[in-house]
Amino acid sequence: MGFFLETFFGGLMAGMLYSLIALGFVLIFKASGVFNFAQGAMVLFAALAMARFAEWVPHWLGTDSKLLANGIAFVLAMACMVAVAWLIERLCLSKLVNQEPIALLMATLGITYFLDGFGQMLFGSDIYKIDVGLPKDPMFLFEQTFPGGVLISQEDLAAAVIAAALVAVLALFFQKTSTGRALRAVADDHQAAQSIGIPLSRIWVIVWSVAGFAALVAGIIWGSKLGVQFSLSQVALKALPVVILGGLTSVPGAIIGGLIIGVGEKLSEVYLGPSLGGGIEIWFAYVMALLFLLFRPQGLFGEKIIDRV
Amino acid sequence: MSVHRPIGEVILDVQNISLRFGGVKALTDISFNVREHEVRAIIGPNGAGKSSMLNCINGVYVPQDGKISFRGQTFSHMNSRQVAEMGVARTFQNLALFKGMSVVDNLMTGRNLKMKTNIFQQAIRWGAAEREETANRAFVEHIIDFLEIQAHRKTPVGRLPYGLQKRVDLGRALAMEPSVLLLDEPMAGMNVEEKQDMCRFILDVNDEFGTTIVLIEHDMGVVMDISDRVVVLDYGKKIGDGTPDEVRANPDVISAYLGTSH
Amino acid sequence: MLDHAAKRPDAPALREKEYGIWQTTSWGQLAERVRSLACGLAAAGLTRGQHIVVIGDNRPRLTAAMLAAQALGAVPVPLYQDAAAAEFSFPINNAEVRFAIVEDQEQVDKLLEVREQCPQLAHIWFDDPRGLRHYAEAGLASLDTLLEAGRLHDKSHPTLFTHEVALSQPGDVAAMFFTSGTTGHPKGVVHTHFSLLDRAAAGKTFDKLTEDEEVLAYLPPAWIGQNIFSFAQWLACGYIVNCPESAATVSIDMKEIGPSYYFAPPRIFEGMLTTVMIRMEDASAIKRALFRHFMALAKRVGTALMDGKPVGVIDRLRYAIGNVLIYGPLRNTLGLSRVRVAYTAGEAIGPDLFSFYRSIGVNLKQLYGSTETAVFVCLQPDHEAKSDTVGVPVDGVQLKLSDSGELLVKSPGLLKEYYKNPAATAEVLTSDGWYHTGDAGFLDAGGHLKIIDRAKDVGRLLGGANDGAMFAPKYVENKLKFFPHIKEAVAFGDQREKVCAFINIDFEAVGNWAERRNLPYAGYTDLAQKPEVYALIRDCVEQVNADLARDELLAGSQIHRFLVLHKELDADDGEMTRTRKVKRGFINDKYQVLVEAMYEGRPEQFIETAVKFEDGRSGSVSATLKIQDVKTFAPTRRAA
Amino acid sequence: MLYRENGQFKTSYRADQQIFPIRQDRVVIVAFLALAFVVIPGLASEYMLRAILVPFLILSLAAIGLNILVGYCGQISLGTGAFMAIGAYAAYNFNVRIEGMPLLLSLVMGGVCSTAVGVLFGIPSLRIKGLYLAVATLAAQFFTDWAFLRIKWFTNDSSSGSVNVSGLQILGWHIDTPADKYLFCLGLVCVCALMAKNLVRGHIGREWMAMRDMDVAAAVIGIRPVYAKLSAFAVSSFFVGIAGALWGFVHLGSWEPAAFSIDRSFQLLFMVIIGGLGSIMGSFFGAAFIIVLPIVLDNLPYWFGIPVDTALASHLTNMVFGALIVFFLVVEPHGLARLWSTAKEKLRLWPFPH
Repeated sequence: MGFFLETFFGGLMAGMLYSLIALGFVLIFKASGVFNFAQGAMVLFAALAMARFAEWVPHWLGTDSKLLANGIAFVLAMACMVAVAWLIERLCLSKLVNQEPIALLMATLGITYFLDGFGQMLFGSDIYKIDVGLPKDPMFLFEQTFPGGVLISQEDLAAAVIAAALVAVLALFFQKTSTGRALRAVADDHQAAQSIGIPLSRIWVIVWSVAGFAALVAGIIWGSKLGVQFSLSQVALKALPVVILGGLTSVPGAIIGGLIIGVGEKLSEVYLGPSLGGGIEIWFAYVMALLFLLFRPQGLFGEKIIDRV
Repeated sequence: MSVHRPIGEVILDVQNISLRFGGVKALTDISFNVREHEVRAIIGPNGAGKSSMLNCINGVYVPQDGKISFRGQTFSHMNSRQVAEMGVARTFQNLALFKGMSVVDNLMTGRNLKMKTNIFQQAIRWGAAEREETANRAFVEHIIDFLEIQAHRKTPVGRLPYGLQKRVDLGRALAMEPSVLLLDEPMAGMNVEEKQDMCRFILDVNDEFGTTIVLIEHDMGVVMDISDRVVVLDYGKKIGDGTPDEVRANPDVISAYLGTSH
Repeated sequence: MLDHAAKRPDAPALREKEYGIWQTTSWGQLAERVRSLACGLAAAGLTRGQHIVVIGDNRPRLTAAMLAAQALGAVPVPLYQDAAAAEFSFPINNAEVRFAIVEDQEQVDKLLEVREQCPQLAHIWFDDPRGLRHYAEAGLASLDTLLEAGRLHDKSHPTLFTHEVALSQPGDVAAMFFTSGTTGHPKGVVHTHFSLLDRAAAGKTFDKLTEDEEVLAYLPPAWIGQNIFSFAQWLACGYIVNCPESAATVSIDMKEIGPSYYFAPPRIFEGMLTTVMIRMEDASAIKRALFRHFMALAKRVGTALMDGKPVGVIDRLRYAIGNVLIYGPLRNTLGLSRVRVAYTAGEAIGPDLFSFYRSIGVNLKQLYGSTETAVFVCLQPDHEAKSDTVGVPVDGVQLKLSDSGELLVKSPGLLKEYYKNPAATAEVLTSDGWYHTGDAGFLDAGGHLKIIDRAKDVGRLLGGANDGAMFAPKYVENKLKFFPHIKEAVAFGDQREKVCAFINIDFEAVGNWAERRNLPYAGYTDLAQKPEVYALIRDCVEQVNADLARDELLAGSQIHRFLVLHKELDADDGEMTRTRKVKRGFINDKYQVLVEAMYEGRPEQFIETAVKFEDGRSGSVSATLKIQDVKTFAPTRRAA
Repeated sequence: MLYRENGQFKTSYRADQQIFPIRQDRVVIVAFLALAFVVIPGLASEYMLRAILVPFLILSLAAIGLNILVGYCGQISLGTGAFMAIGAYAAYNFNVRIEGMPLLLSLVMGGVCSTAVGVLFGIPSLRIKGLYLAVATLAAQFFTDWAFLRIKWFTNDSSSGSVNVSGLQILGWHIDTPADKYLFCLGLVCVCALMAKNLVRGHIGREWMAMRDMDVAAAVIGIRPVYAKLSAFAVSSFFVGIAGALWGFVHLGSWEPAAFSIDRSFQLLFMVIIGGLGSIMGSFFGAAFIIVLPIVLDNLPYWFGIPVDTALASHLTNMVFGALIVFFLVVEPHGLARLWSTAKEKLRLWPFPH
């Protein structure tokens, strides 16, 4: 039982991170109808930036305060992400308005390649570590409920908390701020939004920046767990099933989807894995999502599409 | 019309069709029938549910209640393929042509039901497949000739002016050699001249091939001229049915049309 | 025809583009069809000497019908398919026609319209049944039924066809053509088998035509020219006649077929050139530069090559390059790549227009002839084509000039008579067999005939600066019409002190020109009166004047004032003949006010004119037309 | 400019419907084939054949397959690599498990197996549209990656997990020199390409395009979405499968699942985009472009004598790829094929612009 719970919680933690990345997808898809394949690349890019700036800042400023270094690095990294967002809007999205979604998807594939190359060229392609001082040592819960209790990595927990916080923040941002409302308007109907004078291009820059922010946070967390390296961009591939499971257009969908996938993955790995020869988590999430889609093509929370003639 | 057509017995019979999208009632309890060889019009203001009606008939939408019987067989809902096989063809209000293809190819798609060779024969494209292609091409060419679009045969439909695209749309339907032809606002957005041409074509079709025609239009004038019987819809309900003159006299119809600036 | 069928039954005789491909009829099939048709007609009561009208575009089955009629010794009378119904009634009555074979619903409708006036018109057969299903009129049937009847009749009377064919003599009447007379009723020109075939043969030998020539038949078959080229000569040579799919696709079909033997009146060539010029104007700068450069070269070299004059090696080389870059592609897009011999006739052709085609390597030549002479009177031999002459007499033709300077012709191809019109016949046909062409002209040193104008049109200026100077309106008009922006022109000046002209802008060309200068206009009338357009036209006119000034004979004909007409001159309004020749007299009367205004030197003049629209309705156009003066030039002696 | 179309009139539909209706085109294509079959094997260097031409041919075939699915039927797939893998491993298994299995047959069987799986993974396309489908196809990719890595049976229990075939021969023709390999691939690719062309210009092809352009209308004129889509998946994966088998057998000789990773899928997708969606010819262009470009980019510095370390070079290549994809999508969504055809049009109309 304890073991089950352990894996379960482990799953939740991982799921939180998936949701974090999935969030990036959903935001962008809602606002610009683009299925942003480049989210993973953005995570990598952000993480690289973060890691390297954290390294360089001390040399530049001669300070050795880790907090300061991380702080500045974070700001700089965020700046990079905004720049990226801006460039993407300028050079790509604005040119592809009203193209069919597939074309946009492919465009983001292009962006993925570009960012991968560009990021590694700027920041190097070795393995770097990010240390934002997340607590590393494990902790035990429910020791009284059953023997041995449940072992949980504090890092994961912290990550989960941060993720949750971020989600909350975003939710607020969407509900309360005027920009947020504008975003929702755009998401509902481009033309209409434009007609009431919402500047699409600005909105898109913002959305991509926000997505960049999500990517940065995700990047930091993953980075501090596994170290920053190219494989990080593959993490995004993990988040795809989350998105389709949750529904491309729904923030809560992303969260719940993330958790489901996270948990499902871990459990399957532990309980089915051995019998199937292990390593099944690469595809399990996808097959789950796929099977799910067969019954609900628009995902958990996605809207149904009625085509008119 | 000067030309007299032998109007036959009922071929298509729509019984108490109701259609809802979620809460929205598109059609409520619509019934009417279509006789062989006649030109039957469905008119009504915008959003009266005219197109939805057609979509129910050829299986794009599935009505919640009601039956449709065609040549005696009765269906609770139609399946597009069956409908096509039973010889019902249809054109679309806002052109649904295959933009990526040439005029000829668009018409050829209309022949797909007639083309039987399997995928392997086509891959080799020798003998049967070739012969089939040629035979159907010949048929399609007759339609091209009929619609007088020879000059545009090989142009991608996307490049044609609207009026001609409408013709191609009609052509694609004709390529199916339909016994019943559903026309969804065939004259929408056309200038007077184009409308006249279209009318001529519609009557010629009905006349040369004896095709039964069901057409939707909100241009009253045209409809009254060319159709034998008219159904009037408003807000998803049937408010009139009969010969053009009867309909013209019908108070509900008048009010409905005055109500909606037509 | 029959011996073609006998010799090479499988060789293609006719091709028609229908249903997207060129449906071919071999001589064998043709013979078969003609036989059935003939028998059918016979069964229907068509007998030797009777007339039968054929109305429609060039369609194989109509051609076959004409042959069938001739086989029976009957006389086919082709009429213009674009004529209004009313215009049919005279010829039909005049020739007591009882039978008609027509193309489609349109023609049937017209005939039915005039049926009251022509009660004797008993049978009408149509080629294309579309839309005719519900016509219940008596005597109306489709060609297929006729063919069917024919086959049956043939079975019952197997010898009839051969017998009838054997009966006909060269001297028998082959066909009758109604001349679109510029005045009064059209006259039926009667031609015998001999006259037509002899001329056809003459033309054949003259240009060494073979049975492999490809010909595109796209002009009204009722016009003698088309008839000779796609009927008489077709029979004489046995080459292949191709019928385009529809009026809209002629240029496409022309490009596909690439005729090797081509005949067209100047306006067709003019139209082609205009479109070339327009399309070039949209081309990129480089292309335009290339085009200009090589056209200049062609003007120098190409024409010389055509005329077989010696040309330097370098020039030959450069011309070859030009041929790859410009001339070849040009010929290709115009559908003239394969042309061996091309003729133009009907009216004088603009010199630049003429040399344009020759310079890009199209062997364009002129011929002289008319309905009455079965076309071939004079032909230009290869290498000897000049724009201002019409060539040397074909063998069998004698020419002489009457003292009034009118040209007289004696040739085997002369008409037999004007049908039921001995007066008219006597007028043109002298007892000793000379035909009055009514053209003024003379033979130049090289023995080439040079036509100046219609004899009756050639006038003299009266009073003013150059009193008594010769004035050849057509000559001036043609010069004007060469400019792509000018569609028609009418020059006045006979018995007046100076020359003035009406101009008809070419709507397509000028409209295009206006759009590229984004100059907004509301329609033809509006565009015509734009000051910019006037400026444009004035340049053209002044160039013409400069040109005329160089010719001491015609220096007096320089244009002093002009106006741009507010409507296009149109055959439907009787301003032109069906062959689009301007009826100067008629226009003079119709637009009296304008003419006066021009001579009285008013700056502008209001006018309202009635017009007939395509669909037969009629309305009126009115406008206030500006009149402008043009710079003229002192006569300059041409360096000898 | 070089076209002379006068007198090229068609007297039968057969003539009108041939692949190259214009005589000049036919001449060019024949000349080109002659060059490819006769001249190149003689002249091209070993490296040229091995490292450029053979991969080019094989990937062209794969691209054709993908193009049928994406370009003609409008069903996006990100799992092409998977189907190549299936083709390769299936062919391998037929080859090693069945004694004296003829090479061609095992290749074709590779294609057939991949077809079967393709149809299986195509089923979702009946319910799922567009982006959802795109992601769904990734399932295929990851599943096969895993399967061929973990399930020993597929790799014939080879210890290293990598498999290898050798001693290719058909009817006594030993395919070992690069030239042989090249000719073999060329032949096979030409045949497949012709078949593909025939399909897309036949009525099945029209059904695919109809589904792509306007699926509701397609259904109304009696096209069955199930049949149209699944047949597209089937045909597509068949060609992809054969390509995969060739890739393994002829090009690599010995390989492991990594050879058919998701990157391969993307690479093919790029070929199709850059080459031109909905064009067989374009598939060749795209393949050529994507294969030649990195080689050029790698060598460019050396030609200019600028030393660049390989890592940087690969990053650069990535960037250029990415940029190009976006560039093409923005500037010419129909890819090289469209550029080609417009150029051709211009030549036909020369000297006129339109």
